[in-house]
Amino acid sequence: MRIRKLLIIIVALLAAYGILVAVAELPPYGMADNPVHNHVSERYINKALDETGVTNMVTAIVLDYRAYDTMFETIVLFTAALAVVITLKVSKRKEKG
Amino acid sequence: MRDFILKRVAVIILPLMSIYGFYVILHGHVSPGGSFAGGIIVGLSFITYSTVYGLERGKVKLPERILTLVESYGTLWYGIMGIVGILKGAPFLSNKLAGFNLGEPGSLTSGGLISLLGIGVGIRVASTIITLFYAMGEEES
Amino acid sequence: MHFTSADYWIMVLLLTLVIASLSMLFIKDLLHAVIVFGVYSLIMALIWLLMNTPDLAITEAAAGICTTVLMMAVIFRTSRKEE
Amino acid sequence: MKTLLGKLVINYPYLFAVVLFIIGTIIVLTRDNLFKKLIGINIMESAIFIVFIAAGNIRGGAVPILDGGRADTVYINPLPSALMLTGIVVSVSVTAFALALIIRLYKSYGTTSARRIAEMRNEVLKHDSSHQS
Repeated sequence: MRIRKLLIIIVALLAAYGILVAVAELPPYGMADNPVHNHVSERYINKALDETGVTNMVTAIVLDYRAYDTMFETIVLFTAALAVVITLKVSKRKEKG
Repeated sequence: MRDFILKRVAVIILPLMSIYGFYVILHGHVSPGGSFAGGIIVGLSFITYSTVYGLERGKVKLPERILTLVESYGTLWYGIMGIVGILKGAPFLSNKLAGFNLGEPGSLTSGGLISLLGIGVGIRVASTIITLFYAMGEEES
Repeated sequence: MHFTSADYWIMVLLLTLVIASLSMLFIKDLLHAVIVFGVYSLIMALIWLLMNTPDLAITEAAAGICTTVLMMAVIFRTSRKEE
Repeated sequence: MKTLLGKLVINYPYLFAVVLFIIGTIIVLTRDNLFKKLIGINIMESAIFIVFIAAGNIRGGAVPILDGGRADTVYINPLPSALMLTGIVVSVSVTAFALALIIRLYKSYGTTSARRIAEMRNEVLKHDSSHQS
């Protein structure tokens, strides 16, 4: 068991080195001309007020531009609550009967 | 839990927590925050009530039957608000194309569909959190 | 490349996160581990406030407390010791 | 500053996120207790969140809430924070369902240690197979 834990830690550290070498080649953090800030975010920043009428852009994206996403996200939460209630209530009924 | 100080403090704090949660839900489109955070805060206020006063009194105050109804119709509310767009001849879940009044930016009534959807999502997140706590907090089944 | 003061604060908070998650490896009492996890999500909310996303900060603070409360409720139903 | 360490100091949020991810992986893989595994999964998720939010941040930028007339404001990218808002809610759902499964396993086996649960299952399976033959 001890050898297994040691092996896991060694493999994890090797993986960490690999990921760090990859991460170091990302564009520098916090610069305004990174490739992340492309035309998509420019459109959201410039047009959000005209097209949705709200000042908070994150809410505009979550509830207007990507409203389908939020709809299925609420369904995910609903399914989680359903699964929890089913998992716990079925066992109770079995113990009673 | 039968502590005197906890009960008195809870009486003072609980209404403020609920009001703050509804404030975060209603102001989600003009300030930081949003329906998810507000819904979780409203749910946590009821969780505090049923932690301090016992789960039985919490269930008397907010029965599981009402929670189930709110949860189901909160999910349905989202779909109904989307179908309004189809009835007006626009795509599903469309806001400006469906003719909602966008209002003056920065005011509480701005955003049209967005604030309506936010209220629905917030209330159903709150009921989901309370349902999860009721299901997990039961002492002995 | 020059760092502002917000950068140094983010570094300190991220270092605290690493220490908290390392302590998760060695704590034997599960209740203490869950309390450390609550502190972890609170520090994470502070980091997101410093990274200019206050929406995410409020949501993370609320969701972290919610997760902590649920975990505590389950720990009181099951065993507290890590075997 | 072209060495690996120099580049990592410039990209310090990614560095800490990788460290957190690896620590979460080690917790998940080496601890027997199911609660510890759940906490490790949560740590890994938060490391992913840090990577996304740091990618969308601009040093000295403004919060993505419009403030009226000023035209020269540099807003940060609002898209990663909207995506991670979804991620947080999914992580809460996953945690809740995992907790329900932990309660169920504790009722059946009387322990929250993954290794002992596996041992008990092996015994039961061995007993069943010998009984059938």
